[in-house]
Amino acid sequence: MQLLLTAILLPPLLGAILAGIFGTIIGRVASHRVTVLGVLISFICSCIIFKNFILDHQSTQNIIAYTWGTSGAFQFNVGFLIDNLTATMLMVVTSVSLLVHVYSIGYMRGDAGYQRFFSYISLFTFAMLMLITANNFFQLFFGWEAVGLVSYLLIGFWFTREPANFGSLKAFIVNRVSDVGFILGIGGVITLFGTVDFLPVLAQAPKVAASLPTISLFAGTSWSIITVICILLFIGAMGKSAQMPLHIWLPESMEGPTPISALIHAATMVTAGVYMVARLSPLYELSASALTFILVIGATTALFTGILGVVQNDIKRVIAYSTLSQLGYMVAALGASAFAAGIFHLVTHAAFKALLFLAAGSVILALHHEQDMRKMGGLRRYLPLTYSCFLVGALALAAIPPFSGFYSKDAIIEAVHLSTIHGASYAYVALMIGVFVTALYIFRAFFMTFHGSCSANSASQDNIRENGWVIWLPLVILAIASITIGMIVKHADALQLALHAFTSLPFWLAIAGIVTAWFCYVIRPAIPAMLANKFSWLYYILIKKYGFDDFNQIVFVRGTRALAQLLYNYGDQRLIDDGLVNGSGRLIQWISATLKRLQTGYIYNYALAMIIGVLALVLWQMLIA
Amino acid sequence: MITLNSALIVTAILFSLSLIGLVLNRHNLIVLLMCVELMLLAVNTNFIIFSHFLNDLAGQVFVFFILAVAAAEAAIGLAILILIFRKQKTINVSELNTLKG
Amino acid sequence: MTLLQFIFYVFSALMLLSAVGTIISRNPVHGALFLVVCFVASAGIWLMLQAEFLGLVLVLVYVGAVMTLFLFVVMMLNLDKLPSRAGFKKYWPFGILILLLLVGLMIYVVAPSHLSLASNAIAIPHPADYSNVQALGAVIYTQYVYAFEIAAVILLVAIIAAISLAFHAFHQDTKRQNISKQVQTTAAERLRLVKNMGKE
Amino acid sequence: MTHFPILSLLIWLPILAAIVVLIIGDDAHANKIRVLTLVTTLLSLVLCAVLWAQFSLTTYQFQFVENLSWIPAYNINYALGIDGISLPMVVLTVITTLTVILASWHVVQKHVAQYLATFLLMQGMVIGVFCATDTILFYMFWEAMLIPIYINIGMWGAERRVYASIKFFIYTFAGSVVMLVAILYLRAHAGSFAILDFYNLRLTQGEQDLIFIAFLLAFSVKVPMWPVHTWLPDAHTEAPAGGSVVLAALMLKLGIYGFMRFSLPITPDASHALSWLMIALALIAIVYIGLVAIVQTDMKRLIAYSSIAHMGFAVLGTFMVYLIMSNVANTGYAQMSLEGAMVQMVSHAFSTGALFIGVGILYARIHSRLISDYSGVARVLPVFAVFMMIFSLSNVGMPGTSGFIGEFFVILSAFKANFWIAFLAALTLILGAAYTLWMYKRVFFGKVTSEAVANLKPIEPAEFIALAILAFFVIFIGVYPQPLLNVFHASIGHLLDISLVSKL
Repeated sequence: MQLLLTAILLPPLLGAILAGIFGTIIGRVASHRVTVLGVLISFICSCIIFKNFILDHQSTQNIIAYTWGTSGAFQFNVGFLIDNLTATMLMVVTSVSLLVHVYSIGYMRGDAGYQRFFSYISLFTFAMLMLITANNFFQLFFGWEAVGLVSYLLIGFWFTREPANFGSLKAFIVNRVSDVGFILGIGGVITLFGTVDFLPVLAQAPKVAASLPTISLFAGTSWSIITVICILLFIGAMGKSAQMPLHIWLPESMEGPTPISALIHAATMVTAGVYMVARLSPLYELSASALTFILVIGATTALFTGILGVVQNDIKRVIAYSTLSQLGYMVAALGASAFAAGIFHLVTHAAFKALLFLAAGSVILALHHEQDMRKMGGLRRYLPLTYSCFLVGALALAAIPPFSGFYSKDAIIEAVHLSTIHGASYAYVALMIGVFVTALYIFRAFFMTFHGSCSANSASQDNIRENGWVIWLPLVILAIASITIGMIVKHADALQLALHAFTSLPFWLAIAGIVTAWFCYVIRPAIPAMLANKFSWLYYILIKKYGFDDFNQIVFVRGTRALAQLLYNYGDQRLIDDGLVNGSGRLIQWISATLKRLQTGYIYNYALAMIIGVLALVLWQMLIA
Repeated sequence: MITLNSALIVTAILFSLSLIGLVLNRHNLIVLLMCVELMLLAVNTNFIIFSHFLNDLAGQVFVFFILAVAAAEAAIGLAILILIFRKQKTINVSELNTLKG
Repeated sequence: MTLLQFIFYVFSALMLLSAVGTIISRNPVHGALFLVVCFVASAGIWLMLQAEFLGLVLVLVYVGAVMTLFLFVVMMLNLDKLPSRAGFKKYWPFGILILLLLVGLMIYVVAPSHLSLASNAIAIPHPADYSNVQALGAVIYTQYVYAFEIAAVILLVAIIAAISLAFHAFHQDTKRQNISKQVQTTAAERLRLVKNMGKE
Repeated sequence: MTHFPILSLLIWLPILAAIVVLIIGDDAHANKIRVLTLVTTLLSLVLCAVLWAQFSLTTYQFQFVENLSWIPAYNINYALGIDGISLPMVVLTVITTLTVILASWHVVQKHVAQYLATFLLMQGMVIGVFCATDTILFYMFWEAMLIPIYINIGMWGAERRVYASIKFFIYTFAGSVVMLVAILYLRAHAGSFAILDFYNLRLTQGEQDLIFIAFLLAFSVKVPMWPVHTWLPDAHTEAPAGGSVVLAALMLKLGIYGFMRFSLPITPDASHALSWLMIALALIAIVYIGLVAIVQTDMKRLIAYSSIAHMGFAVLGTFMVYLIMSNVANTGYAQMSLEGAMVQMVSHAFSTGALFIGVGILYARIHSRLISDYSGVARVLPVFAVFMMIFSLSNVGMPGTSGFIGEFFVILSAFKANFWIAFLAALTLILGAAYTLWMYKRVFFGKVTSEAVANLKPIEPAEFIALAILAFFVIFIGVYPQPLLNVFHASIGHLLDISLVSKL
């Protein structure tokens, strides 16, 4: 088992190091071969583990690789915890990563930093695998930060472009903001349970919770520590899985190359938060308020970011907002204690969202890095394969029965519907509207790119054609996956569920969404423009993404800089440097200048001084006597 | 008869006068030296008064020595005065402020 | 008011006025002369206090020696009249204030109650044949002979110091006689024999 | 313990070498001098290896003890000895000096001998400070150490070097004079200058407060803690590359070493009473200085401020011990916070030292420290950019690099002390990322705008080795810190026991 795990973890790391450090030496082809081989090995091993655990129901394994460090009464070690959850996640990560590796051979062909790109994505795979297989909070945090770091490197891959640099720094800092919550959560765990390992923590959780430990954050108020820890950890997850207030970095991260959007911002990194909550589900079960918090956040994100997707004109941004919205769904599922449904949606989402991103990537590649949907149209004739794959992805996303999206999203909606905790009704309504909005924005994008008149000028029209096998093979594999995963998992009552769907509301909402999208963007393309200027204020709010970006830019970025400038100028320069340090220098000079004036040089002044001295002495003597 | 008190009052006034002459003198060093002489005179008179009223000759002996010293002092003071004059070409007090800080 | 007191008051008034005169006078010579008057008046007082020897010594030493020294210096430096007594005028009230303050203090300090004297000590008159000089001489040459020697040495030091400070024999621009060179001449350099004196 | 005087050798070998180098003197055979200096440091490195190998992890007593009577009249003796706290510091000193000599191989051309001599003297004296177990010997080395760094900054620094070096000297000296008073007072009561005698000396609360404040003045300037920190940015911006590395890597550790060696054990009750003040100052240092670092326009000044923030963490770790113990019985958390402080010191030396070497390399080529003068250096010097990325990440506290461990331990134990202390301490994650990576972005990323950046000379082999050594340590400690942590357990445990026991 230990060997199997090292076979999963080490190859991507070695590939990354080889491609990274010796990239220029071993050349482009060798470097991408090394990395793809590395990921392939880990993919095969993950399949073996998947078979052992899911099919042969092997018991959970908890292996400690080596003791990283001991301090005081605590031991931090690098260890691996393998159970069904880890097995599924391993499958998702390694498969998507393998497909993205293959895909980016074609996508990044002309790029200067070719080897560097491959080293980064396999480093990312290693980091994600470390995160998933972690058996304690310390290693989870290590994976957490490493994944954030590599996404920073990848978003800012084309570092000569300013928006890419800005996007990567913003992504990293927002992740760090959420990591503050995460590390405080770990602090809470270690104070309450005295250890960072998952199994002991989860085992003691019920017993400790029974004693209702409280912590008073603000004077007088007393909060249950479990709730505080869960919310803190969830803040960590919010940053990583881009939930409502901390979602601002995901749209900017589209600056990076498309394969990484597929890998990081669809399938793996963003799901880390969902995975963490699922992993700690026994802990979360103990605090109802934390679950309500999660449910509300998830539902709000699902609905409001979905609506934003409708007004985007860049194809990658539409899919980015759709990821935000689907993550909202997963988090809502977690909030409703339906951890299995959340993970199931995670798996299916990984498949069809990666498919959508890669399809968008192949469209962009074909149109020579044109990302604006208004300049696309009628590509159905030129890119038939991408067209069909995109359609499959869109149908899966919109939760149309035979496709996998339906099964997972339907399970979530059911769970939220049955949940009895506070905010469940709000969440249910939000998710229902979300289904309609999802269908609307994805098919809007679908019709704008593939249907209607081809606005690209005629000269470049004829050289739009499908890309090499390296591009379309991953698309086809993902398309098959999007179709079959739902049925495989729900094999028993797949058909029965599909039939039942026709009677349930969400299905009809999805169909309504598709029809409105078809009507507005194919039959009467003028309607969206008319609607936009009729409800111009609503349109303005949506364009401004509810003002989150501007708010963040003005208050946080410019605010901290102004505060820092103020502190530096007045606190450091004026007060301490000039005031105390140089000030004391000037004070001494002033004292000596005044004393100097006493030495007038005239004798009579000195005589006078003497007399006054004598007088004072005599007077003092008199007063004393 | 001369009473002790009145005599002391006279010497006190003499002493204070000379002191003020010393301090407020705005013209030259000569007046300064003269005031010093006056002061010594006042002190001697005091000694004489006390030796007279306490009927003890020690006071007069002491005056005898003070006279010696005073004479020496006056001589050296004038010598210095001449040197200052030769060097600074003036003995006006307000111009002699080379000691200024 | 006995004659003695009257004379005492006259002499002390004379002394104080001449003291003020020396301070105020603009011309240093006037100052010096006022000082002489002051010394003479105080000598008078001393005599009245039966310190005859010292009174005369005072006149001899001070008026004779020190005052002549002053006048000599004033003449040598030919100081002209002083420009103004502005300074003095300006500080006039301030001076009086200090004067009163000083006098008040001294009187308070020297008041008899402090010196454990009877309120108003009365001097014991000496017998007729009492000679101050004899009494003084007996004391000086017995008890204070050591101090007497030192006083003499001080005076000697003063003489040497005054000479070494003020005497600038080797100054370039002053014409001086070089006695030793003058003496070494021969008759030929000095004497010129002229044959027929008185004929031309 | 071998009777072989390894500690004295470690102290006096570099000082002798410095004298020899000064004698050779002129720049004619500069290379001979450089080789000699390198050989000395390599020799010291071998000695350190022997030291580390023979160091027993189980006992907290001083090891490799040497004791010769020096001034018998006052019972002052030349006493040396190291324990878990000072061993890593000694090894750190040798490694930093080695990397500094390598990094400034070709940088300094005039007065090479004197330049290298200052580093050798520094090495000898700093090791002396860490090994001295007699307070007067400690104080002597403590003051002597100022001179070489003062000369180093004063002679080879940038424009305002004289102002900076004088300010630095006076600041440190003023603080340590007060310490001397405290030492003498203690001597009067304890009868001898040995540190151990001071440890078990009964003191009343009033005495302890005064002594603590005296030590606080001396050490807070060295750390530098918040109100007395303004000398550090000036000293760093004006110091030559090598000088500011040594300043950052070694001088800042002395303050906290002093707290651990003197303040905590000798005046436990005063430390307990004033621990709230120290925590407040440390938190101010972390948050306030973190903010101030964001708006710096000069690279060295920014790194200087970041090292103040890191040292604030170490101080927080050291003085949170009492607050933690008031919340929990076992000393596990308190030991973790102290060990976090120790690791933070060690890792800060490597990462900040390396960052300064990097900026020194850029400065040697373009003679400008302003961030705005650089853009797109990554395109021109990719290898250098990778190195600097590793060190920036360690500065930010990225797991897998050494910078993370210290912050991780301190924040975790801080949560036990008080949630809000942990929250404020955790802010450093954001601030650290903000200023370091923003600087990295403006300097390394972006298009190559200025032509000076375009034809930057590639880094030389000597510089490459220096950066490689530091990178190795940063990554190795980050991935596997156990060997380093094992060294601390015994002596930190003992330090904790004696500083938690009241001495009233």
